[in-house]
Amino acid sequence: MSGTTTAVDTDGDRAETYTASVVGGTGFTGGELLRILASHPNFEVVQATSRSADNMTVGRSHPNLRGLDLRFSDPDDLESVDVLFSATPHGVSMGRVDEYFEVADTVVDLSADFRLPEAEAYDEWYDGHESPEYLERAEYALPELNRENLPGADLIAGGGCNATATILGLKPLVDAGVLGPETGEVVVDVKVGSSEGGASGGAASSHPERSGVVRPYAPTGHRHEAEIEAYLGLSVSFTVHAVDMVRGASATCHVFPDEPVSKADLWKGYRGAYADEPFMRVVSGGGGVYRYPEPKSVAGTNHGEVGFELDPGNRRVVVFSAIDNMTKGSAGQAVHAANVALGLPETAGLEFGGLHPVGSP
Amino acid sequence: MSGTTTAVDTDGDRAETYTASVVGGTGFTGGELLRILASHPNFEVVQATSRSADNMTVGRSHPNLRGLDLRFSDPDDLESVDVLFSATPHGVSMGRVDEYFEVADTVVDLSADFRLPEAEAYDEWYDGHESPEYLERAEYALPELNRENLPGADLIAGGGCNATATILGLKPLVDAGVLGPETGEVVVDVKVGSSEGGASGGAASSHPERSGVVRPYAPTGHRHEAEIEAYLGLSVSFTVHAVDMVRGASATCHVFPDEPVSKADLWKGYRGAYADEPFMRVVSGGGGVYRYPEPKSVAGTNHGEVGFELDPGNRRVVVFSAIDNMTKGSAGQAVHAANVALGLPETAGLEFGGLHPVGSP
Amino acid sequence: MSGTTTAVDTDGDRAETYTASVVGGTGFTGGELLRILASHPNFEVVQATSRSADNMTVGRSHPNLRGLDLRFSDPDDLESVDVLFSATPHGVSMGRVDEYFEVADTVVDLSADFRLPEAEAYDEWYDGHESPEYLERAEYALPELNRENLPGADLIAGGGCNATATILGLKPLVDAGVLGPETGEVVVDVKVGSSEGGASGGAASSHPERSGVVRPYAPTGHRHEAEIEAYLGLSVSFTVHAVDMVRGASATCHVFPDEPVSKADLWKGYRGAYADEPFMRVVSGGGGVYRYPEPKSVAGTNHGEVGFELDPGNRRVVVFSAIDNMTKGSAGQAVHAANVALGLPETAGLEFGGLHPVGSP
Amino acid sequence: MSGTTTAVDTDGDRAETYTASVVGGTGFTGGELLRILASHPNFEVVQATSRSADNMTVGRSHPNLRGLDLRFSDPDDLESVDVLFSATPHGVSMGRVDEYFEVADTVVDLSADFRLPEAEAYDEWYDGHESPEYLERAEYALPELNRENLPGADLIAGGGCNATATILGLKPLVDAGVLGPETGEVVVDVKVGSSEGGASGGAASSHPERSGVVRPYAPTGHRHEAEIEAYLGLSVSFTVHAVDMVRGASATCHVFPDEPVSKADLWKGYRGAYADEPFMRVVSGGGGVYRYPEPKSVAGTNHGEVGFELDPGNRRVVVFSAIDNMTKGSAGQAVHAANVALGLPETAGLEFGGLHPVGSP
Amino acid sequence: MTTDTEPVLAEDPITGEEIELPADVEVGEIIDSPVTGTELEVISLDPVTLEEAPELEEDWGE
Amino acid sequence: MTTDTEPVLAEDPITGEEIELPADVEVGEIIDSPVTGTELEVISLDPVTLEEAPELEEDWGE
Ligand SMILES: NC(=O)c1ccc[n+]([C@@H]2O[C@H](COP(=O)([O-])OP(=O)(O)OC[C@H]3O[C@@H](n4cnc5c(N)ncnc54)[C@H](OP(=O)(O)O)[C@@H]3O)[C@@H](O)[C@H]2O)c1
Ligand SMILES: NC(=O)c1ccc[n+]([C@@H]2O[C@H](COP(=O)([O-])OP(=O)(O)OC[C@H]3O[C@@H](n4cnc5c(N)ncnc54)[C@H](OP(=O)(O)O)[C@@H]3O)[C@@H](O)[C@H]2O)c1
Ligand SMILES: NC(=O)c1ccc[n+]([C@@H]2O[C@H](COP(=O)([O-])OP(=O)(O)OC[C@H]3O[C@@H](n4cnc5c(N)ncnc54)[C@H](OP(=O)(O)O)[C@@H]3O)[C@@H](O)[C@H]2O)c1
Ligand SMILES: NC(=O)c1ccc[n+]([C@@H]2O[C@H](COP(=O)([O-])OP(=O)(O)OC[C@H]3O[C@@H](n4cnc5c(N)ncnc54)[C@H](OP(=O)(O)O)[C@@H]3O)[C@@H](O)[C@H]2O)c1
Ligand SMILES: [Zn+2]
Ligand SMILES: [Zn+2]
Repeated sequence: MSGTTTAVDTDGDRAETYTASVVGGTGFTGGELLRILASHPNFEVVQATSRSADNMTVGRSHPNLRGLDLRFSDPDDLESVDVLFSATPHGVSMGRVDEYFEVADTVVDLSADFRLPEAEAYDEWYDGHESPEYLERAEYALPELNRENLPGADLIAGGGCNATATILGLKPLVDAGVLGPETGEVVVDVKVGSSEGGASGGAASSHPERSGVVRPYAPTGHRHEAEIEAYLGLSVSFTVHAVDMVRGASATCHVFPDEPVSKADLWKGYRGAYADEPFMRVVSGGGGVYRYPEPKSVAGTNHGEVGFELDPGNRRVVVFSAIDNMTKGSAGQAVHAANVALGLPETAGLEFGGLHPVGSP
Repeated sequence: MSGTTTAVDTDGDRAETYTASVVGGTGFTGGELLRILASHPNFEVVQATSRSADNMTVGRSHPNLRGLDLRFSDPDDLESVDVLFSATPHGVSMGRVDEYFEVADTVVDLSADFRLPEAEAYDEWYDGHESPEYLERAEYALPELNRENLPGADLIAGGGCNATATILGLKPLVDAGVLGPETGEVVVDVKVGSSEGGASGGAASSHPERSGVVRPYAPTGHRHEAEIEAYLGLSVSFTVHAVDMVRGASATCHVFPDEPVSKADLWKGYRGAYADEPFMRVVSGGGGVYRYPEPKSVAGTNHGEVGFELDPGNRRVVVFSAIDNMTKGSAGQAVHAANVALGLPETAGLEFGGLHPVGSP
Repeated sequence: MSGTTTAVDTDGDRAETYTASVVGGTGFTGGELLRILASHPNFEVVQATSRSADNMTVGRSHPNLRGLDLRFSDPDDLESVDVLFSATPHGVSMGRVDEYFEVADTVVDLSADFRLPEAEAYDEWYDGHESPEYLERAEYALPELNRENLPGADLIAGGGCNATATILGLKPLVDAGVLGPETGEVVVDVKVGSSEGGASGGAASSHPERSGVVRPYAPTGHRHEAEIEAYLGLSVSFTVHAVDMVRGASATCHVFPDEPVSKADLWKGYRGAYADEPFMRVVSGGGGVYRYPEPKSVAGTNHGEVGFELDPGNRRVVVFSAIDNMTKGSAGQAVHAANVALGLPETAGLEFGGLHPVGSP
Repeated sequence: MSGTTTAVDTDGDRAETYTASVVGGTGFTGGELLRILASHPNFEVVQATSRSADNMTVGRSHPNLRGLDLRFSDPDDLESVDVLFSATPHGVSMGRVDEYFEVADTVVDLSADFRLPEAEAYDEWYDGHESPEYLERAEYALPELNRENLPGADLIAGGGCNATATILGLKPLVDAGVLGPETGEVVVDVKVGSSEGGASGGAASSHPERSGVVRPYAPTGHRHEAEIEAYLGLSVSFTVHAVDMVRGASATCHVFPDEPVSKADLWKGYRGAYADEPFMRVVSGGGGVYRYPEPKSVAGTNHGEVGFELDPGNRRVVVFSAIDNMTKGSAGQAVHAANVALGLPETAGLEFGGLHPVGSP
Repeated sequence: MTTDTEPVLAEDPITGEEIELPADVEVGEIIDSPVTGTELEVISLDPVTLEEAPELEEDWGE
Repeated sequence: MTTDTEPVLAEDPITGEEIELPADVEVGEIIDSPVTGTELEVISLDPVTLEEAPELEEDWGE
């Protein structure tokens, strides 16, 4: 197993450098991982795998990585590294996890394979689990939810992007006791961009069919409900729509608290929850064009924005939560969790703050 | 007042022709009215007004109407016509309605000025009403809701686009007794295109700022709630988001019936409600790319699509409703209502069935 | 072979009705043909073929045709019709044309298979021709170019969309003698929408990769050069870019006449060329937002717009030409040509005038 | 005048830190300057001015800068700084340049006010010049063209975005002698995004009108021709189209060399020209989706991509050049030039490498 | 629409309505209901019996 | 950030937190809260008192 190397950085300081590889390097989240790791001060990329583009340059798949001197390798020829990131479709990692631990000390998986704590949940929501013995060992990646358990974790399970947006939006209400398993209906109406579908999209994701849509793509029964239930203890009414953007997931949560809450309460709860979080912002009202959370404001970044509004009668709290599914919703979250796990500065490699104006990010 | 003329159509038949003018002809819905009326077999356009483009050709504002030999006239110089369509911002028609009836037998107003039946509602949701005496006389335009009261009506109030989408989606549930004032929360989460803001948009509707958004633009307190309450008898939790399309309004309604319903019940209710409606389609599940209602499927047309899905536990009904805000949500609805009011074929002038593929319509 | 039926139209007149089928009915241009034919007063659709969706409803592929009571049939089970439209990829029709004439009196082919008059051109630009004996019999569909040869034609070859835009833009200059084979360089820089790639697009046409592009997709050597050369007698420097729209082809032609021309000359030439054309408009300068031809102005219609501007020194004429590739650039052009061939009113079935505003059409 | 401070960076090294302000901070390029400067290791932002948003937070205009603790100040209350960046509309800086030099050692202007070397050119292309005495002192910002004159320059004039794209594309041909003042026509056909119009856009840049366009917005007579002539010595035939993206400028240059060139010649010329340039990439052919330069590949970055293709007969060279107008085309170029002028590492503050996938950037 | 062979009739399994199917449907074929659009599997012929086809989620989803 | 004059302190009317405002704020001026982004009206100076500014809905909406 590869030992942790101690590198000398450009300023002459000594800093930890970890070697890392990415399984699923031609994919969208795999490409995003490579982008982040390649300019991360504490990681050195060793391999990126692909079956379909074996031996091709990484820049051929990801034009933003044309400067990277790296070619895809076969996923069956993994070299020893400190950290192995896997960004494959659901079901792949659960079959290869033993193998992964043979070559790596730490495994960070972006698929759903290790997200749910109970094997039964995989029977209910997926097609069962091949390696249930790893489920207890796995830590959910989202630091805003699970920071205390990440240091030293060696199997990290990246959250689902829609689940992440929802959890970030609702957690402060749960923590404040405004929302709990006994509260009435919680409706979560999600809007997502086309990158959520991955790089291998079919007919529905072709440009002529996918442009300009508001398309109910998961009307009910979306698997991310299971994650939300597992980590917030809430059963939510979940519906996902495809809209015309490439990056972004936006969750609008409609909550009906038992007790009336005030705007000041909400400000206090949300500010309190996220004051020390390096990537979270509360955006709610105000002037100008960008008054509530929206994916454009966080596109390309690891930031999450949350905000809220009250119905005139204070009967309903509407919570808005916006992330970039490729960063905070997957690759960025994964690196953030790895930073915490390895004791690195939390924001290392994730400093990019986004652009304005930006189109459909 | 202009008498109804009897014209000879191209085939040598005799058919009713009504003269019509459009106040607010440079606007988006005004342009759409002109488009529909110009190729309507029973209407002859007399005037289109504009203060800002007085004497300019209509085609200068609306490139699709370059073939129309018509120039804008001053809104203060209205000629006598059979039907006057008004497509001005809220507040204009209520101040000019006496004047309108001096030149026209029938007034069809697309603004909110005559939509609500009670003057008090204008105090609550708007800034009061200048001509409350007209409120009783006004008929709500939506034929699917109010067909029986339209024949002979002389003041017709076009519905709001978001309200129209919502009402079309929920009415079958109300009629079937699945949903009523006593039912629990009804969450209506709406996504709309940029044409809803009209032609005079400010900073937030500039292309760089508006492209690719999922932007909560009416988090709570949207005025269309008043219409829904007035016509469906339901108080709904209403939130509107701007998304990246130009035409289209899509309402996702989350309903929690007291009694369990089945998919067969829902099919029966929706099919029954809309079987005889010339413009309504039930689209729910099935194969291919377009499995639920979406604005792309109805873009440019006067059609509305509704569909539904049930949560696995049958606890929640999710209703999807999609219209084009410029047609079914305003100008098309207005002409449809005028057709009914005047005894013309309902679909006259509204036959266009839409395009595939179409981008952001 | 199916005899021409004589139908009685809704007004009690007698009018010709022709039976028609569409080979390639799941495709984009096939769907557009079905849309046009289904509401065409003189056509009755008999069959639409598909190998992949045999027996499925047409509305499953094309949501705008949900009202059409028609299922796809196998392309090997063609029934007798008056007119057979074929909208298959290049190479299919040349192999089946004998078969087509066994079931139909008139064949209208939208592919490139019969567009070029000389078999040698197929050797040079394509992979040769299987049925060169039909090339002389075929008539190029574009009425603005070839109207006089269409009446009675029984094999009609629809033009390429980029070639159509270019030919419509340059023909008036050729006719006016401003441009000829001896003139210097003619640069044609084309921008097209994603529907041009057809319904079966690969990775490059997925929404995440195709959104927001300005992508040189045919830098040089585009096959439509051959058509332009064949029908205008000009060798042009041709480059095609993919841009973010679904429908539309826009050709910008940069011409350097030997002799100086004036704006008045140009107006005279273009107005003269297209004054009697039911689908052509000259748009050049003026006020408002839409001052030159653009695809948005003609989206969904069979219209073409052309316009021009002169360099300050009158050295260069820039010609702009915009069409919808799905209508004027393919299916609309085909029906227009069929109308002429059969002696029907030219605009029959093609009256839709477009929308404003419209997004990415 | 503010003296250069010597700061201690986070690693304990000593590094230069320069104070800087931005005039026109609410604008698009002003916001981009603030974004870059705020995370630039050698700059400290002192002021950002606005007349319309005086005292408001910078994050209210630019949501990506919400973390920045800065409020707009009045442009009339400029404090002393090392470097003053001005991002105002054409005509403002030429009237205030004396004042600027009273508060700053170095002035970097992004407008056209100091771009052209000759006062006469301002009479011809603009409305004359108020401070022609500064024209000689000004250095054109583009390092790829003018690196040798930038060190120590105290008045730097940022290039026009379309001119920048064109110059970057054609310069290697000029240097290689393939292209010169005597060569025949050079057609430059440009496609740009909506951010090029700045934050104050009118009716034509509203989302409904601007979405999905291919709109000739500068058919002939574009002012950037003057810059290209001044810096490449070429008179080009220049046409600019607005297309549906927010960021990006793409120039397609059609060149007809007197002598035949080969692809190998072109590769040699372009690779040679840009081998040592930190921001330039040659992209020409190859596999995958991104085979030629396109704005998506460089969106958000200071990179420029150039590529080329030959007509079959080697008669024409087509050159493609793509930049982000907000970075390489304005703010990034300005900071790059300031880096060179001040002797800082060229890429400081400009390391962001872009995203994949990205929508309409 | 003219066809050589007459359409066959069947019962829509969701709404119970009578629907028309092409004459050449085969057992195992997936065909969409003209009433609901739902994909139906042909379970038997003579009479034609239909059943809701298992949904191919992955086919469509993101 | 260097400024000639020191920022003034005030209480955010929504959260009660202490916030910094530019030295030159005037009565009647609308200024956004650095905490919540809400637009606040300066009601009085010395000490600076703030109130939520009436929302200009039309300014933004569609
Ligand atoms: N996209 C998102 O927004 C998002 C957000 C959160 C989580 N996720 C999760 O992240 C994972 C990847 O998503 P994605 O969107 O990046 O998918 P993607 O674009 O489809 O990429 C999948 C990658 O996995 C590789 N791959 C597929 N099957 C494999 C196998 N059997 N063995 C090895 N490699 C295999 C593919 O490359 P080759 O075929 O070339 O080998 C490709 O590089 C999924 O589990 C997804 O649920 C995605
Ligand atoms: N857009 C939609 O989707 C939609 C849907 C349903 C209902 N509506 C309602 O329809 C109405 C029009 O909406 P729109 O989107 O078409 O708005 P718009 O594009 O802004 O057009 C407004 C029109 O009214 C004219 N106008 C403004 N003030 C006037 C006055 N005082 N007297 C006479 N004419 C005046 C304007 O032209 P000049 O300034 O040139 O005179 C313009 O032609 C609104 O009440 C809106 O709520 C709109
Ligand atoms: N798209 C445009 O803008 C445009 C413009 C001008 C001309 N054209 C030309 O029009 C033709 C069709 O283009 P498109 O864009 O509509 O393509 P498309 O969307 O890919 O459709 C092709 C159609 O042909 C069918 N098909 C394919 N191979 C076949 C075969 N061997 N036998 C029978 N049917 C076959 C396909 O359906 P099944 O696989 O289900 O049978 C499909 O319905 C092409 O030749 C194209 O060059 C297109
Ligand atoms: N956009 C591009 O892609 C691009 C590319 C290359 C070069 N440029 C050039 O860069 C300059 C700025 O372009 P932009 O797109 O950023 O424009 P913009 O978005 O319209 O911004 C202009 C800025 O200047 C301020 N301003 C206007 N008039 C002023 C005056 N008289 N005194 C002081 N401040 C004034 C405005 O703010 P207040 O009104 O609040 O003071 C605003 O902050 C222009 O000269 C443009 O030609 C732009
Ligand atoms: Zn798009
Ligand atoms: Zn767009």
